[in-house]
Parts: sequence; structure tokens; C-alpha cells
Amino acid sequence: MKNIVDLSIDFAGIRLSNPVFTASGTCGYADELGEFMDIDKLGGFITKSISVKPRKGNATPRMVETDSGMLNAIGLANIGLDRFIEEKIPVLAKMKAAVFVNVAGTTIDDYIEVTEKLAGENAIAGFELNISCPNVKEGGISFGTDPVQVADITAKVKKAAGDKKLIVKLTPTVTNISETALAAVENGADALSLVNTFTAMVIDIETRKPVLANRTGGLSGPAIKPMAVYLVNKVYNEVTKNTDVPILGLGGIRNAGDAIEFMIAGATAVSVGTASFFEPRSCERIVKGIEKFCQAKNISAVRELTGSIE
Amino acid sequence: MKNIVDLSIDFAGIRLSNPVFTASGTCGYADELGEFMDIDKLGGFITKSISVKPRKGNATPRMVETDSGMLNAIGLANIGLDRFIEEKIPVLAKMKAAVFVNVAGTTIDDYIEVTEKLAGENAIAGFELNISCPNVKEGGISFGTDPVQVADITAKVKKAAGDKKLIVKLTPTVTNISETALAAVENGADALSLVNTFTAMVIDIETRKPVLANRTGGLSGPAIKPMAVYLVNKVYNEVTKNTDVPILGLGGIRNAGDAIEFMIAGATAVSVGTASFFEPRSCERIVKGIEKFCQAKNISAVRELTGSIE
Amino acid sequence: MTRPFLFSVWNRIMCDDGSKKGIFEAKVNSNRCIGEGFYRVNLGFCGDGARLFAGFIPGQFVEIDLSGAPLPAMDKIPEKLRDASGRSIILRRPFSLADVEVCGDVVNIEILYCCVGPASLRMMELKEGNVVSVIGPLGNGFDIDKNKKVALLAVGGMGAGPLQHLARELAKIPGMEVVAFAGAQSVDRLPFEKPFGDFSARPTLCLNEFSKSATKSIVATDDGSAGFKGFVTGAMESWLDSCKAEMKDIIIYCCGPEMMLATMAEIAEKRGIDCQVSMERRMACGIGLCQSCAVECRKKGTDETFYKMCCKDGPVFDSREVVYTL
Amino acid sequence: MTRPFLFSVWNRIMCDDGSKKGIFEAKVNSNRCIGEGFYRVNLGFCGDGARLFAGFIPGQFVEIDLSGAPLPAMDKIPEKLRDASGRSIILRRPFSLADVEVCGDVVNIEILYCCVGPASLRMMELKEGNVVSVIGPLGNGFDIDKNKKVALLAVGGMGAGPLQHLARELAKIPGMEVVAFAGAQSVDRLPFEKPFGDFSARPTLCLNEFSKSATKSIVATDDGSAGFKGFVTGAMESWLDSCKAEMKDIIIYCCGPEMMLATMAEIAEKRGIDCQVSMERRMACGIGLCQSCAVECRKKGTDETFYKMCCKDGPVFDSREVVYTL
Ligand SMILES: Cc1cc2nc3c(=O)[nH]c(=O)nc-3n(C[C@H](O)[C@H](O)[C@H](O)COP(=O)(O)OP(=O)(O)OC[C@H]3O[C@@H](n4cnc5c(N)ncnc54)[C@H](O)[C@@H]3O)c2cc1C
Ligand SMILES: Cc1cc2nc3c(=O)[nH]c(=O)nc-3n(C[C@H](O)[C@H](O)[C@H](O)COP(=O)(O)OP(=O)(O)OC[C@H]3O[C@@H](n4cnc5c(N)ncnc54)[C@H](O)[C@@H]3O)c2cc1C
Ligand SMILES: Cc1cc2nc3c(=O)[nH]c(=O)nc-3n(C[C@H](O)[C@H](O)[C@H](O)COP(=O)(O)O)c2cc1C
Ligand SMILES: Cc1cc2nc3c(=O)[nH]c(=O)nc-3n(C[C@H](O)[C@H](O)[C@H](O)COP(=O)(O)O)c2cc1C
Ligand code: FES
Ligand code: FES
Repeated sequence: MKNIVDLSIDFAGIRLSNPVFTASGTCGYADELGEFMDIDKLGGFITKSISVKPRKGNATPRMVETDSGMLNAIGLANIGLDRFIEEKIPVLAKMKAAVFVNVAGTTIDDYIEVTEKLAGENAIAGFELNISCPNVKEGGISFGTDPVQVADITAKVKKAAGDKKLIVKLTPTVTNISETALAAVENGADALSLVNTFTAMVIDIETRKPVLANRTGGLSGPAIKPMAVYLVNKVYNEVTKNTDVPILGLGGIRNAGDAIEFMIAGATAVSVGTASFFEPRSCERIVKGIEKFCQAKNISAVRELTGSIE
Repeated sequence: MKNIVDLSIDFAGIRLSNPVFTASGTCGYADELGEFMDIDKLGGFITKSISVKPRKGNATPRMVETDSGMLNAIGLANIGLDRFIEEKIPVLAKMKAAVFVNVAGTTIDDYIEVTEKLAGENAIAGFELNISCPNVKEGGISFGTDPVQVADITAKVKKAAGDKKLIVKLTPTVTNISETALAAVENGADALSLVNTFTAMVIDIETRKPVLANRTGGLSGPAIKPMAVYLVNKVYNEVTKNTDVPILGLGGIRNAGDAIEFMIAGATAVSVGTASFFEPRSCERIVKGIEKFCQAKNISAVRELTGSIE
Repeated sequence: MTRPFLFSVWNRIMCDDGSKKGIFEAKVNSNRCIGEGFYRVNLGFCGDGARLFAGFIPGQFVEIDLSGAPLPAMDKIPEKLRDASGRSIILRRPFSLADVEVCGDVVNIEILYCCVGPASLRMMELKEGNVVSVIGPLGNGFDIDKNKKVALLAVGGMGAGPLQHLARELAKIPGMEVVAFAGAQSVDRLPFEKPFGDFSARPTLCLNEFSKSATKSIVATDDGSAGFKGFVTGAMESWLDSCKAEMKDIIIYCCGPEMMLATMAEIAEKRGIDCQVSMERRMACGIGLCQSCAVECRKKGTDETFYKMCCKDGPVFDSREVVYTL
Repeated sequence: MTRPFLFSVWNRIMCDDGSKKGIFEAKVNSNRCIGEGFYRVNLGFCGDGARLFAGFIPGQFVEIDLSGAPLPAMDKIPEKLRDASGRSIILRRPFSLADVEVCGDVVNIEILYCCVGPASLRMMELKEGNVVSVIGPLGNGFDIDKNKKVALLAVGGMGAGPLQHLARELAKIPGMEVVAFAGAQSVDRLPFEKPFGDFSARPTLCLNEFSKSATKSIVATDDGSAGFKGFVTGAMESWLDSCKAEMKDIIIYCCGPEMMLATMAEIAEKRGIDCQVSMERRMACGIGLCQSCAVECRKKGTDETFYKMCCKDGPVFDSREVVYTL
């Protein structure tokens, strides 16, 4: 007889049925993924970035595959706040998973506007502040590399979020990620999400042009996993260990083993991005795989894994 | 009839027969590689890091494979300056390729000592300043992330190098690599080498311990290539384009196409590291491949490729 | 465009759980080379997969996971693909179908493909009995308008696959005249099985794949090594010049390089002919998750543009709505 | 240790260009499963490769590139290896030889292997006729001392391969008594071909692979499901207790988990027996370039230690010099 494993976690005060989230921008608004797996099996769902106005996104090509990874330069294409509220909120309201809206903008006021307008929605548990997108000219990553700006935007958006939770999503392309992490935590972040993509470029040697129309893109997928695990562990040790701020770990996770590795490194929950593209059932399988692992190892609650690195 | 391609390049005032170098720490002191390829086919040779005193290096395991890459934490194991001069310099003196000695230390004085002692050797063309090793507790990367320290160490080592050339090897794990690049260039660097490895970690989920005895290691191999290409292009555009400081591009190069991609991005020459581990003839093959590419495209001199990105 | 749900063979049959697409394991029935660098692989489905693929519409596509397939030995890889071939792949690859065949409980699909990089080179090594993971059916497919009298197919490169499939379905419509125009740089770059029919007569019914479905085919080669000397678009224009049908009764279906689609769209626009183009984009997912596959489209009656997703809203578009990337 | 250059079969034959190792293409002759998760693959070399491999010394190893080989279908992969199996590999993998056979111009080598991760799982899928790239011969190999009278082989896990090879060479020495001690958790984890000989009698000459070279073999299983109940080290100690030979005439050769080597080293030390251990390390290159494969060694007569490289200075070490990592 198999022992029962408690897969639930407490994530910044919210109880989730399990620690597996979708990653922003990689699962649309849930409808498409729903054709392949039961989305009620998710612990959390993070939407594509939402900005005040609709964004077309960047010109094509927006994607190129690299060794064990891919670059994207979607450019935060999204339907904009108004259509999001009208069309997507009703769908998201039906989800069992905790829904977090990923917020993007080019000015701090943009971020505040989106957050304020959505802060009253019952459908959502909170926000993920995207200050780490490498694929837009203004805003995005520029807010995320400087601890002073991280502090400022976190504090302001936290206020706008009312009693909703605020996850701050950090960029890995900084000299010392603990500085930006600390700035976020000290200014009201309820959770940290790390990491976003790494800036990168592929050049077509025949045409001598960058393959992406945007020239550069963000690297994601298994290629980045060992760097992401390191950064999660670093922030856990240096910033969050003795706080109640959980880390949402992501970057290259494609199976339960990867997810468990992030949790051992210090993540309370994990997000799956690129892996859903080639295996749309990834999230569901990872939840099952974590459960099996815990059974085999006699771990009674998945939360025991968090930060259990020796 | 095939047209003749001029593969030679001018690298910081040194004429090299072709633009392909070995990467520091990945080809020993040339003897082992010589069993598999003609090392006189190399454009340049960079030695394993040399420090004043011999270094045992880190405990084992020192290596773990990751998706399309590997982590190493060798810890600058080397035979030390004295034995290097006695045993290796005579061998290196016979090489046709330009030899650069990679210098490591824990204090600025260490760097200066190694450089001064070797500055008079005819066997060597110059030095590569390793201020970007993520695998040692003191020195290494700590000098390489702060532009002020980069400026200081570059200026001092440049003086110690006398009339030998100085390449400064930069770490990719900084917020803005152009700042460290500029600091090096403004303080006498004759060339820049980018990039060194990315700090990363792999955890064994069975034991919950990091696989490497050193806990963290440096990620190299094809996985990092798109990030390295981006950084080379960024430094080329923002720092070196209008100077005569060449870039030695590296990170995940395993074939001629990769090498050409780095050159188009802005590199004058390229280094091959990890690829030599699984294909010890990589450097030789890359030189041939570059020649064939130029022939097919009617490029009469390989140097035309540098910075030719559109 | 309205979906021709009336056509029984195209009726989408649903999985037990009601979904219209799924992830299935397919067995390789055969995989053979039909010309230098061109292959046809045949995959078999059973169960839910068979049910869904029986309703496959010409122009729809599948996403195949080739990451576990072996790389061919180096001497089998064309020299100019050798460097790229070593890349470790993680993403699936989109392929259209050249044929769908229902054999009792089993449905076999056929893909015409060309080796251009790490995934398609790996595809070459699939052997009878191997199992691959396939997502499909995906995308919208061509919209068949039964009221037209003449259907012209403009075939470029690997567009040969889906348009063969389409030709077979069009041939079932009583009174529909179907003509395929197939172009390539030279005769040996035509992705069809040799021996061809008779190339000397032009226009001529010469490509076996099309003649099987009683479709006339006209070959155009840039170098004149077979058929019409020039582009497929030129061949079609000269055919149109001497054609007696009314333009409103004609429809053009195109699949091939974007340049060809753009020229075809212009020709159709100029002459007032309806035209559908099948677009290609780099796809990370093929199922609407990633937004990689943006196709710029015009907002009707304005200069404004927006992006549709090639994998979900396409790959077939009305030729007038697309802003081509050349 | 001195290299036994006198032995003609071990004479290193050089490549045309004088080098003692090289990169060669090998053809797969056969690849078969000999027990759950255990396989034997046979690879053939011709030309320079054949000449070099004819001089292969037991205990030396090769580095094989398996990055282009296919991943087995998921249902063939043991569940606990499934997650890891998807990792894209770039590095070669080290394997020792279980046999070398010279057949005219061709030299065939045999490797005994066990599926533990992405590379060895891919090895499982190699088929007759496939070609793989092999670097070798690498490392030092066991040092055979003709002056000894008794050679004891301590076999753990995949150590069975190189020690079978060694047993065959030792058997050629007149008057040398050779006894192999093979251990595993239980009888079904023994990496030998079934059916075994008679397990009931103990000690007994029971493993076909060893009996072929007239080598006695004694089996030890942790659970007592065959042979001696306990570890291989225990089996050997009890054999030594009743052995009449002088300790200085005995030599122990070990290959297996580091824990076993360490215990064996202690036993040898205590009894004053010479002992050689074959070490394993994670290797990025196998040829001395990367310094990944450090083995901590004692500086003779001091407490100081330094690192030797397993791939170049090993994999065989004098049991006394190694600081074991447990
Ligand atoms: C809807 C759809 C249907 C397709 N149907 C077929 C088919 O039936 N038969 C067939 O042979 N191929 C078809 N393709 C193209 C096929 O998907 C690519 O050839 C394949 O992905 C190449 O993978 P690779 O790893 O071999 O090469 P890669 O290294 O991925 O690509 C090789 C070269 O092709 C270019 N390329 C790759 N994918 C695309 C793309 N989607 N759009 C534009 N350029 C691209 C790259 O720029 C590169 O230069 C289709 C593509 C789409 C989008
Ligand atoms: C000199 C030498 C000779 C060898 N001979 C044989 C042989 O004859 N037959 C055989 O089956 N295997 C042999 N091995 C081991 C073999 O190289 C590994 O099993 C193989 O590399 C595993 O690759 P993988 O991708 O399948 O698994 P990986 O994912 O690389 O490894 C699977 C597990 O094995 C461990 N592991 C992998 N390589 C090593 C290593 N070198 N040392 C310690 N632990 C390791 C890892 O920690 C991991 O837990 C030998 C190793 C060496 C160094
Ligand atoms: C196609 C694509 C689109 C993305 N869009 C967003 C986005 O809109 N907002 C955001 O915060 N992150 C976005 N990301 C980043 C992912 O959420 C995630 O941080 C990153 O991909 C690393 O995880 P992975 O390796 O599992 O994909 C996107 C990533 C990809 C690949
Ligand atoms: C095993 C190993 C050892 C290395 N040792 C050194 C070193 O001693 N000094 C140094 O500057 N860089 C060292 N490097 C970094 C490489 O020179 C190179 O910057 C890096 O590996 C990226 O290139 P690659 O992807 O081609 O390997 C080492 C890299 C590896 C993999
Ligand atoms: S390919 Fe992912 S949305 Fe179209
Ligand atoms: S494995 Fe590279 S030096 Fe031994």
C-alpha cells in the first residue's frame, strides 16, 4: 500500500493543491492547454503578461531553437487590460488553481494601472510583476536590474495590489541577484519568481542577420536549468531562508526530477514554461512524478523538500 | 578551381595564421591535444591558468554534464609558475601558434608576479588575464564583476606585461558587460576574451547534495552559445567597434558555423573549449570549415567576417 | 471562411473526451527516399488517434517529436547541413500531410518531407516499427468551396504534400476541374517520385501523384529542364490567359515559399480570383501556447495590421489578408 | 608500476603517424541483453584502429560518442531513469573492455555495460551495422606481475568486464592460479550470462565467463541468493584465511564500486598483499585535457596529497596510493 503524500503547499499565505504552476507567456490564458490536460490539476496558473493597452508584439520571426533551448522575442503580445477583463477573467474564475496575472508595462504608472484595475477581481489570487522581460525596448528588464528601481516599483505596485499577493519576477542577468531579490522582499514582495529568460542572440551565417526580427531574444528551456537552480539556491540562502517569502523556481524544468531539484535548492513551488511546448501534458505529469518520488522516499509532505539541500 | 582564402588575422598587432584558439583550461599544455591533431594548425594557444604557487584544484567530483553543456569546478588546478617555466615553456617555444599564458591569482600581486616573471619569455606572445573564474573562493571572478577593480588590475598587469600583449577575459555574469569591457579597454587591454563560464549548480535529488564537491561550477558548451554570441555582439557594438581592440569570442563553439557566427557578431578570433573534449580534432576541423565557407561565399580574407552582422 | 462541415470525410470526429486534437503514438509503417533529400514517411494510428486523423482536412498539420530519433551517420548528411545537424533539439516540428488513408481501425498518414536541419535529418532515420509522438490534427486546413468550377493548385517545394492531399479531395467534387502547377529550380529538385510522366508535352498530365487523382499537372522549372521555363506563377498566369472560365468560378490554393505566395496573391488580386495560401512560420508549440508563429494580417478596410497565429488561425489564410514577409 | 612490454599480445602497435591512441569509427557487430539492464556490445575495427586495439591492455578503456544514437522508446526505459534519459548529451562516455579478439585484419572488442542514464540507454539501441566513434585505447590498464603465483580478482558490478579480460590474460601465465570473486546484491544483479554454472557448491567454478579462461570463480551475494552470503570482500577474506600461498606471492586486482576498492585496499594492506584498483571518475574528455577526473593520491611517505588524473594516470592505481572518496 502506498503512503499518502500531502502535495499541498502554502504559497505566500495561499493554500495550493500542489506546487506546480504554468509559467507566464507559455500557456496563453489556459484554454489551449485545456485541450491536452486537466488544468484543474495545476497548483497555480500565471497568465501571459497583461499591459494597459493591447500589444501586437514583435515582428516575425519571433522564435528560434538553440541547443537544448529556444530564444523567444514575442514582445509581450497581449490583448490588453480591457479585453482581458471582459473575455478572460470569466474563464479564469472557473479554474481551481490559484490564478496570478503577470503584469507588464513601460512606465511604473502602467504597472499600477493594471494592478489597481484587477485588484478587486475575485478570480485572481494575485499578481506577478514582470520587470524582467528582455524583449521590449522600454520597461521590462530595465526596471529589474537596478535594486533601487526594483524597490520603488515593488512598493508602488504592492500598494496598488490591495490585499492581493504580489510575486516579483526577477531577471537572471545581473551581477548579484540577491540585491534585486532583497530590494523586492524589503518592499513588500510576497513571493519571488526566478528566473526569467537570459538575453541571447542567434545569427544566420548565410544572411549575416540575427534570426529574430527583434535581433535578440530570451533563452529558455533545459539549457538554462543549471544556472536557474544556482540562482534559486543563492537567493534562498542569502535572502529568503529566514523569511516567509516563498520562491517560485523556474527555468528549464521538464520533468518531476527537475522540479524536485528546484525545490531542494530552495523553491516552494515551480513553474513550467518551454516544456509545455513540446509536451503539453508536462505540468500534469510533473505533479504525478513529484507524488511518486515522495512516496518512494517516504516523504509525507512535499513542502519538506523546500530548501532541503545538504 | 577554388579561390584562395587568406585565413590570417591581425590580433592586437600579432599576425596569426588563422583565427582559431584553444580555450584556457581545456587543452592542457598542448601535449595531450597533439596526439589527436596537428597543433601547428592552430592560430593561437591559450594555456591552462597559471598561478604563482601550484594548485591542487578542487575535490572530486569536479564535473557534471547538463543538457547540451557541462559544469566544471576544476578550481584552477595547475603546476605553478616555477614548474611551468621549467617544464612547459620549452615545449611551448616550439609551437607555431601564438601562445598566451592564462594568468590567475588570489591577489593583484599574484597576477603581477606571474606576468612579470613570464614577460621576458620569447616563447609567449602575451597573457590572458583570468578575472572570471567562478570556481575559486578568492580572486577569480571577484575581480571581474566590478569595473573599478577591472580597471585597476588591468592597468597593473599591463605594466607588468612589458611589451607582451594582454588579453582580459571577462565574465558573462554581470548586469552590463560593456562596463567591465570598457574598464579593461581604457586601462590597456590589448584584446578582450569573452566569455568565461556561467555559474551554475546541479543537485542530485537522491542525496540532496550538489553533485560537484565545490557545490557550484561553471557552465560551458553549446548550451551557452546564444548568450555568448549576444555578449560578443554587445561589447563589439558598444565598446570595441571603433578601436583596434579585438575580441576573442568563445562559449559553446563546436563547428565552423559556430565560429563564423561569433566572427559575424564581432569577434576577430575564436576559442574552442568544451568541444575539444568530445571531439579532440575540433580546432583543426573548424579552421578547415571556415576556409571552405569563405571559398563558397567568395570571401577572400577571413577578417572580412568580423563584425559583418547586418 | 466557412468550414465545409458537410463533407462527411472531413467531419471532425471527436476523441472520447470530446477534444478535437490530441497527442498520439504513431507507428512508422515505411519511410523511403523518393529523390535526393526528399522522403515520404508513412505513420499509422489506432484508437482515438485513428478516429481523429480520419477527419484530417487537407492543409492541416501535425507536430512530431523527433528528439529521440538517431542522427544519420555523417556521410549520409549533406555537407552543408553537417554543422547544423549536431544541434540538440527539444521542440517538435510541424509537417503537413500528403495523404490520409483509412484502413479499418487503423488510419495511416503520409508526410512528404525534405531534409533541411537536425529534426528532418533525424526523420530520415525512422525505421518501420519505430514509434513517434505526434500531436494533431492542427490548424484550419484549406476551405473547399464546392461552388467553384476550377481549382488551381500552386505547388512550391514541400507544398507538394498538402496539395496532393487537397487534389484528391477536390477530385471528388463533381464537375470540378483541378490543375496543379508544380515548380522547382530544376527537374531534379521536384519533390515527386520518379519516373515522372512525359515532360516534353506542355501543359501535360505528368506528375504521377496528381494524375492518380485525375488532376492535370503542369511543371515549371526555373532552368527549363522540364516543362514550362520560369516560375510556377508565370506558368499559371499563362494558363489563366488562355482559360475560358469566369474568374469568379476559379479558386487558387497555394503552398510553398512565401515569395511565391505573395506573387500568387497579387495575381489573384489583379484578376479577382479567390485565393488561399498556406503559410509557414517557425513554431515552438504548434498549439497556440507560445505566440511564436505570428502572421501579420490586415484589419479589413484599414491600414492597421495585427497578428494572427499561424498554428491556430492558419496555416491557411485568405491571400488578401496577409502582409507577406519577403 | 612497470608496463609488461614483454608480452607480445600487449605490445602497443602504433598508428602510421606514430601515435598510441586515436579516434576511430567502429562498426557494431552485435548488441545483446544478457540480463535485466545488462548488455554486451561487440564493436569491430579495421585499419589503424585494428592495429591499436590489438594491443589493448586489460583495464584500459575507450571513450564512445553516443550523442547521435536513438533514445529507446519510453516503455523500454526503467521508470526511475525516465526523467534523466531525456537529457541531451554531448560528452563521450568511458567504458572498459571485456574482451578483445583479433580476427585477421579486423579487431573486435566487447563491452559489458549496464543502463544507468542517457548515454548507456542510448547504447542499448545500437544495432548491427551502426557506426560509432571511439577514442582509445586509453589509460594505463592493469600491470601484470609474472612473478606472482596467485591472482585474486575482486569483481563488483561492471568491474566484471575488464576483469574477465584480465583473467584471460593471466591464464596464459604458466603456474598462475587465478580466482575471481564476483559480488552483487542478489543473484539476478550479477552481470553474467545465464544460465550460470552450479551455485550450490561453494566455492565453485561457476561463472561461465571466467571458467572459459579456466579461472575459478566464487560468487558472493548480499542476500545469500547464490554463493557466499555477504560482500565480495568477505568472501575473499575467508578464502585468504584458508589459503596456503605466501602473501607476497599473491596479487589482488579490483574493479567495482569505490567502497569495495577501499575495503579491498585495507584487507591487502593489513595482510601485506599487493593490490591494484581500477578507479572510476566522471570524465569529460578521457584524454587528459580537462582535469575532471581527479583521484586524490598520497605523496609517498608524507601526509600530503595531490591529484592524479584517472583517465591518464589511471584508471588503475596501486591500492596504497589512493585516498578513497566514500
Ligand atoms: C504548417 C507547416 C507545415 C509544414 N509542412 C511540411 C511538410 O509537409 N514537409 C516538410 O518537409 N516541411 C514542412 N514544414 C517545414 C518543416 O517544419 C521544417 O522543414 C522543419 O521544421 C525543419 O526542421 P529542422 O530541424 O530539420 O531544420 P531547422 O534547423 O529547424 O531549419 C532549417 C532551415 O529551415 C528554416 N525553417 C525551419 N522551420 C521553418 C518554418 N516553419 N518556416 C520557415 N522557415 C523555417 C530555418 O530558418 C532553417 O534555415 C512545414 C512547416 C509548417 C510551419
Ligand atoms: C574508466 C571507466 C571505465 C568504465 N567502464 C565501464 C564498463 O565497462 N561498463 C559500464 O557499464 N560502465 C563503465 N563505466 C561507467 C560508465 O562510464 C557510466 O555508466 C556511463 O558514463 C554512464 O553514462 P549515462 O549517460 O548512461 O549515465 P549518467 O547520467 O552519466 O550517470 C548515471 C549515474 O552514474 C553516475 N556516474 C556516471 N559516470 C560515473 C563515473 N565515471 N563515476 C562514478 N559515477 C558515475 C552518475 O552519478 C549517475 O548517478 C566506466 C567508467 C570509467 C570511468
Ligand atoms: C514564448 C515565451 C513567452 C514568454 N512570455 C513571458 C511573458 O509574457 N511574461 C513573463 O514574465 N515571462 C515570459 N516568458 C518567460 C517564462 O515565463 C519563463 O520565465 C522562462 O521561459 C524560463 O522558463 P522555462 O525554461 O521553463 O521556459 C516567456 C517565455 C517564453 C519561452
Ligand atoms: C574543464 C574546464 C576548465 C577550464 N579552465 C579554465 C582556466 O583554467 N582558465 C580560464 O580562464 N578558463 C577556463 N575555462 C573556461 C574556458 O576557457 C571557456 O571560457 C569556457 O569553457 C567557455 O567556452 P566553451 O563553451 O567552448 O567551453 C575552463 C573550462 C572548462 C570546461
Ligand atoms: S507555434 Fe506556438 S502559438 Fe503558434
Ligand atoms: S577526463 Fe579529462 S582529464 Fe581525465
